[in-house]
Parts: sequence; structure tokens; C-alpha cells
Amino acid sequence: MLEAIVFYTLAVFTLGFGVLVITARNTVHSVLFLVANFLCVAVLYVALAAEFLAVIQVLVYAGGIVVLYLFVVMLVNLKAIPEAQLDPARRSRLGFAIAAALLVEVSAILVYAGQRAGPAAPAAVDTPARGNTELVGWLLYTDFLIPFELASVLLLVAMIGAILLARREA
Amino acid sequence: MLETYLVPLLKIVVLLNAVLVAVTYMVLLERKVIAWVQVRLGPMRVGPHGVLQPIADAIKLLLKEDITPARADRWVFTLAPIVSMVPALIAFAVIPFDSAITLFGYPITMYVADINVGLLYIVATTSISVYGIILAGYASNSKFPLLAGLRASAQLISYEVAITMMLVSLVVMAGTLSMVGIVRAQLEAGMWYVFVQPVAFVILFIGGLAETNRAPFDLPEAEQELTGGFHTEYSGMRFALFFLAEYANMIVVSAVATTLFLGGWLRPFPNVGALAFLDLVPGWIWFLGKTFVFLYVFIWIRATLPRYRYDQLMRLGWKVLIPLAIANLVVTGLLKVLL
Amino acid sequence: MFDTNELVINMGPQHPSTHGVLRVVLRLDGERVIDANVVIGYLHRGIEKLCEYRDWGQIVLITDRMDYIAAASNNLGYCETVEKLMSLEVPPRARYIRTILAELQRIASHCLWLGTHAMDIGAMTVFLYAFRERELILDLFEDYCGARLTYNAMRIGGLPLDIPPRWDAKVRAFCDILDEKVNEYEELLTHNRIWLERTRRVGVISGEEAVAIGLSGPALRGSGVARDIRKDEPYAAYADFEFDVPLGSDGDTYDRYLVRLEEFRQSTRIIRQALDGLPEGPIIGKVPRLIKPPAGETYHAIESPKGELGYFIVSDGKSNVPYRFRVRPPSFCNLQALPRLVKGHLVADVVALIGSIDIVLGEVDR
Amino acid sequence: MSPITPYHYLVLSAALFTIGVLGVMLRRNIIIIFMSIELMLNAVNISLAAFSDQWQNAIGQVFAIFVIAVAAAEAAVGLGIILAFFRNKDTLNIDDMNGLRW
Repeated sequence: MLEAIVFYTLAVFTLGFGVLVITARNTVHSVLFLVANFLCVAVLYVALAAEFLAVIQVLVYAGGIVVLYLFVVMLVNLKAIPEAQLDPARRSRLGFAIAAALLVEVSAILVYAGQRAGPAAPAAVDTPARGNTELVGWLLYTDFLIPFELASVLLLVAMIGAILLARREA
Repeated sequence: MLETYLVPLLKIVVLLNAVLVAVTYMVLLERKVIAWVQVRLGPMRVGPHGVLQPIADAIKLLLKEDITPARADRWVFTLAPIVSMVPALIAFAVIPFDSAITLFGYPITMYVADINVGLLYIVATTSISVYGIILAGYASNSKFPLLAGLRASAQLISYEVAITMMLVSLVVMAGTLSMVGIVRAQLEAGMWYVFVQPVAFVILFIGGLAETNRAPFDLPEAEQELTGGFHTEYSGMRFALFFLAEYANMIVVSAVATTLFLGGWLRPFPNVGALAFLDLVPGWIWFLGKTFVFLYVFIWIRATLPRYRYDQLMRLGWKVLIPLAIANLVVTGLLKVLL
Repeated sequence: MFDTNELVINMGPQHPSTHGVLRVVLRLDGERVIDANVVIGYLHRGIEKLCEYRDWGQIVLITDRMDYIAAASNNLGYCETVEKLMSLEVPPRARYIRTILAELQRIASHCLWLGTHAMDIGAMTVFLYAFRERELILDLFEDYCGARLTYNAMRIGGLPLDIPPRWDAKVRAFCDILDEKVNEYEELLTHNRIWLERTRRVGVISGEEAVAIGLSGPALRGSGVARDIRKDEPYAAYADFEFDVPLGSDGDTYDRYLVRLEEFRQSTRIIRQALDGLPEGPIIGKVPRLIKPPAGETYHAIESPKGELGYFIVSDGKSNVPYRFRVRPPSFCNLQALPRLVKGHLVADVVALIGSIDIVLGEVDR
Repeated sequence: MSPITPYHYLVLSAALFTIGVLGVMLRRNIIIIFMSIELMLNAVNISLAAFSDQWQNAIGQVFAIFVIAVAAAEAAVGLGIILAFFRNKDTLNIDDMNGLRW
């Protein structure tokens, strides 16, 4: 019962903030709604027993990435820039059509999947770890070590790339 | 029902009120201590030795006109002080003041929650608090606050990296992210981590000064350079919120440092049996005492040191503290594996 | 990263650290100053013109209002200029007391400078310490002439008042206190790493350039130019005393700071010598009832705490007011160096540099 | 009210993803488009976490962490490109982003 209340409230807020992100006139407001959306998603993770993910979501996403967005928005000061469109009507129609098609497709999959029995549960990972954080850490440093290292290389490359791009004169 | 909802709720109410009172009296303490350093008396008029000054200040700030600049972004302008206050308050949820005390025959834990990602939770909440400053700078629609907002965000992000790096080596030592667990680990180890991780302690202390925008890192609100910094355009209660948030953050940093490095509620030298009589003092008093020492040092430093410049601050953060934190982590890891 | 647009900010006229009503228009690239434009005149009272409508004795009072931090130095400069114009002989006792007053003013002015300079860089305790000592000087002046800020302490040809009894002992006691306190300031700042980082290599100006811009006083000596009017063209009783002229080597903010700190010590040295050798005698020379200098013009400069304070006065020999009255204020001339000094530095350095050249707006605007 | 199952989360995820798609399609401001992409990545993360909860297996969360890492890299480079673009063209309209070089 409580779980349902929490879920539906969060779902409403998540989607509401999501809609506000893409409809807000002022880009700074958009960024703020994005933060709110991310925080709601973080709470959803807690409800899904993924505390570590929730904290990382807040720490990295809300506290790091979005601050970067805010920085850029403030730097380019684009409060007054009008959003020109080549052919607004056509593009909107196309956008809504694609989005609707996507929604239908995904719901169809969901409905279809809901009718059949799910696949058998995969065997639980065999680890000595207790607790969510340790479990995730264990997986990252054993089964997923190579992807993990690749991700760190990716971040390094991204960092260098960002510095090069943002430098005044290359 | 009572156990799951009522008791935590009561704890939250008590804690929030205690924090707010502590924060207002922090302001008085700071004024008094700085006054003593500067051979003055400090507030003396309201109540004996000015003890009622915080109440007078609070009333004054509440009654003052609340001005929103004409071309400010109203929503964001209102939101910013709240955004900076809330993270400072919710961080207290995971701080253990004592293990458990017995009250009316009930054993009551002296913390609101002991979550297994406690330390990360605190880092996450502080990372959110940067929004308050950026948004205040942006929403005021004025140049000085904007500059201050940019400064503050850059500063907070840089020092957060150093602090988080440093925390990793501490977690390596303790083997847990839970705040209660870290104190327990210090009890098992038989000594406070400040003796095991002195470098990390220094990094946390310097980083804590920077994270809370305290002197010598108080650039975002450098009165002499940027007038009032990001809260130049704020007045009345909204200004008070920023002010309180700063002091609440100071208390958070001090409490976290106490928990991580000074053994939380443990007495000094918890492994020396000869000092067992110190256990007569309740743990939460030890905790509050250690936190107070930190706060005092914060104030002391503010009264003594000049202010860093923006580029020097950045250099210190990126070129000294972060490499030091990484080196500390490597050494800790090596020792942990080898020993 | 912040170069998407240049930012123009107005520092002042109401800003906590522009020392009055200075307005600096800064063109910023991020935090770096590309250009600075100093706008003055917010405190203009037309003092020079005003003086051309007051008779010679009344002008002393107006000069108080220029550099109100060191009012007695202004008095001294003016009185000596008129005395030069009239070829008046000032009795030695008056000259000695004038020297003591001028040096006390130098200490008071440097105290205020040190306090505000340190405050601008963020060390707020020094501010209160320095003001505590300045307070003692104000007390001494109150004992001497009853005023604490604008003293009207001199007269053409001498002094209006002799020193009160036991005043010299008080001044001696103050000198002892000050020597001790200067060490205290040094303890707080001179070897403080943050202070060094904030002041070293900030606002460097070479000796030649400083001369070319027209800097004077400690700001010039910080660049290593040995120019001190007290030594070069002794006035009052300076020729009788031994003192050193401290010099800097690098011409940065730190050197200017060291020079002024050393001047504290030299000032107490001069004051002690003056008290030791204080001659007996009258305190005012033979001054005609109606002061009416002969026709002619003269320029006379003294070393005020901030630099060369010069008066250029023309008398037509007929009326009892000056024909032309012109002041060369050290603050105004030193302020011209500010745009040159701040270029390329950060916003935070601007306040440090305004403090470092030690201006007082009453004198800049007059 | 029926108990909350992973399907509820999947529906939520799908809806959020659709909002993201709408944002990309409808808005012309490149920063908003970037943020819509972040919304979609989050939608994916919700379903990953839901699967992880369903199977009591942390691999889903590990994936989500990788997604966050990639999102961070994407944001850094993407925003760098946006800044460079803005500096040269003085606009953020994606329709003006039509040259391979400038």
C-alpha cells in the first residue's frame, strides 16, 4: 500500500518534471526541472533497493553533470534567444508521430511480455559480498573489470576532449 | 508502528530544532570569538554578554522587508536559499551522535538513520548544495552575484573532488560506508583515524574550509571584492537562510570530520584501559565536544588568515590537494594489501 | 572558458573596498582585468577655488579637509609654503613640534592604510589592531589641540599651541607601544604564506616607470627609487634627525607593504629624537597681524604619508587672499598608476592594489 | 491497489523515454536536446534497476553505472562542442549546425 503511494507519487513527479524539462521557456528552468527529475529517479532507485545507484545518481548526475549544463547555460546567456524553426508544424507533427509510435511499440512489448511467463531467473551471482554497495563493487571489479577500465579510459578521453574543445585557441 | 515511524519522526523534530538553535548560536559564538581575538567585546547589549543576540537577529531578519530585484528570475530567486539550506539540514540524518542511549527505559539510537551508503549520502547532499549558490548568482540578474556564483561553483566542485578522493582511502581503512560502521571500525582498530590517516585529515580540513566557503577560501562572498558575493541582492529571511546554511554546513563538516577522524562518540584512546574512567562522560558529549573544537578552529582561522585569490585557490585544489589525495589512496591501498 | 563575452563591471562608487567614493570601471575577461578606467570626482568640493576666497590664515582649516587621514601634514605643507613666500623664520621649538605632529600623522595614516589593505586581502583582525593604535594617536592629538580628525593644528609662522604638560611622556610611551605592535602586525602578515602569495609579484612596477607615471612616497620607494623629500629637501626639523629611507627592490605590493611597515619604525625613531632634542623657546615667529605675502609665486613640497604633497601658491601682493592656489596631491598622482598596475591581474588584485597605493579620496578629488 | 511490479517501473520508464524523444524532436535548442537525451538515459536506467530488482541480481545496477559514466563523458564532450559552436556561430539552434566544419 505504502509502496504503491510512493511509487505513484514519484512516477507523477518524474514524468511531470520530465515534461517541464522539454517545455520550459527558460533554459535555466529546464535545467532545474532536470535536476528535480533526477532526484525523483534517485528515490525510485531507493525503492528498487539500489541505494548505491541512488547515491551515485545524485552525486554524479545531479551534483556533477547537471552543474556542467547549468554552467554552460549561464555562460552562453541564452535567455533571450528565440527558438527558430524551419517548419514548426511539420516538425512537431513528425515528432509527435514518432513519439506516439515509440510509446505504442514499447507498450505492446510490455503487454505481450506481461502475458507470458517470464524467463527463468538467472542464477544469483556468487559473491561473498553483503549489501548492495559491496555487491555492485564486487561485480565491477571482477566480472566487469574490463568494461570498467574501458569506462575510465572513456572518461579520460572525454576529459581531454572537453578541455581541447573549450580552450580559447587551439 | 511506534518504532518505525514515531520514534524517527521525533528524532528528526528534535534534531532539526537542535541544529537550528545551534546554528544561530554558532553566529554568536563566531562574533564573540572573533571579538576576543580582536580585543573587542562583541555583542553585549541583548541579554547578559549578548546571549540573546541570535534571537534579536532572527526577529530582525524575519521582520525586514523581503526585496526581490525587479529583473530577477522570481522563481529561481526564491528557490535558491531553500536549495542551499535543505542539503545542509538533511545531511544530519546520517550523523551518529552516539551509539544508543536509554531513555524512559527505551533504547534509543542517537542517529536518525544508519544507511549503508552513509558517507556517500553526505557527499551527495553537499554536491547538491552548490545549486543554491549558482542559482542565487544567476537569479539576481546582477554582475557581482553572477561572478560570485561562477566562482563558488568552480570552487565547490574542485574541492569536492579532493574530498571524495580522500574519503576513498578512509573507506579502504574502515571497510564500510556506514557512518556508524566507521566509528565502530575505529573502536576495533583501537585508535582514531586521525593518527592513521593524518594526510587525509588535513585534506578534509582544508577541503572542508573550502566547501563551506570559510576563510581563507571565502571567495564567493568576498565582501571586499564582490561586495556581498552571491547574496548581494538578498535581504530579510532569504538572506538569513543563506547565512544559516553556511553555518549549518560548518557544523556538518565538523561533525563529519569528528565521526571519520576523531572517533565520533568514542573517548580518547579507546584502546587504553587505564583511561576507562573517561567513559563516565556520555558519548554524545564527547561527540559534541570534538565538533565544538572543530568549529572553534574554523572561527579562529577566519580571524587570523588573509584570503586566497581565485587562481591560487584553484591551484591549491587541483595541483596540491587532489594529487595528495590520490597518493594517499595509493599508499593506503598498498599498505592495506601488504600488511 | 569564460571568454564568450567580456564583462564590464562598475567597482564603486559604493563598494566596500574602494576607500571612499572611487569608481573603477573594469573590463573583465572572466576574472582577468583587461582594462581599468578610474572615475573620480565624487568627493569634489572645489577646495582649491575655495582657498582663493579665504584669507591666508583661514586656509589652514580648509587644508585639513583634503587628506583627512593626515590633516596635520596638510597644515604643515601649506604653512611652510606661505612661510617660504613671506620668508618667515619659524622658531626651532615650533619646527620640532611640527615634525613630531607630522610623524604622528604618518603613523596614523599608515595604520589606516595597513588596516584597510589587510582587510581588503581578507585579514580582518589586523584592521582592528591597526585602528587600536590609530586611536592612541587620535587621543594624543586630542590632548594637543582638542580635535581628533581635522586639527587645524598649525599657524603660519609657527603653532597656535604649545604641547600640554606631560604630553611628551605620553608620546614616548606611545612610541614604545607602537614598536611592539608593529612586530605584532609583522607576525600576522609578513611571513604568512597566503599574504605572500597575494602580494608578491602583484602590481609590479619598475623604478623608471614609477617615476614616469609620477608616483611618489612609499609607492615610489617600493620600486627602489630613493626619493624622500625629508632627506632630499629637508623641511621642518628633519635635517637635524637621523633616519633611514626604506627601499623596496621588486616594486610589487609586498615591497610597498614592507616599506610602509619600516616607515612606522623610522617615524618612532624621528619622534624620539625630536622629543630628546626639543628646544625651549617661542612657538610662533614674528608674524605680521595681517598676513599679506609679497607678490610672487612659490612651490613647496613635503613628504606626506602618501607621497609628495606640494602647494603652488601665487600671491599678487595686494589682496589678502591667494591669487592662485594649487595642490599637488600625492593620492591623485599615485592613482594614475592604478590602470597600469591592475592590467592583467584578477579582480581580487584590484582591491589589493587600490590599497597598495594608499589613496584617500578627499585628497584625490579635493 | 495492486502491488507494484517491475512492469509498473517499465511503463514509467517507457513514458519517460517517450518524453525524451519528444524533447529531441520538438525542441531546437541544442542544450534542451542534450537534456532530453539525459532523460532517455535515465529512463533506461530505471528499467535496468527494475530488472535488477526483479531478478535480485546486481548486474542491472552495474549497467546503470556504466550508463552514468558514459553520460558524464557525453555531457563533457557535448557541452564542449556546444560552447565551441556557440562561440563561432552565436546561436544554439540545431538547424544552424549544418556544416561539418567551420
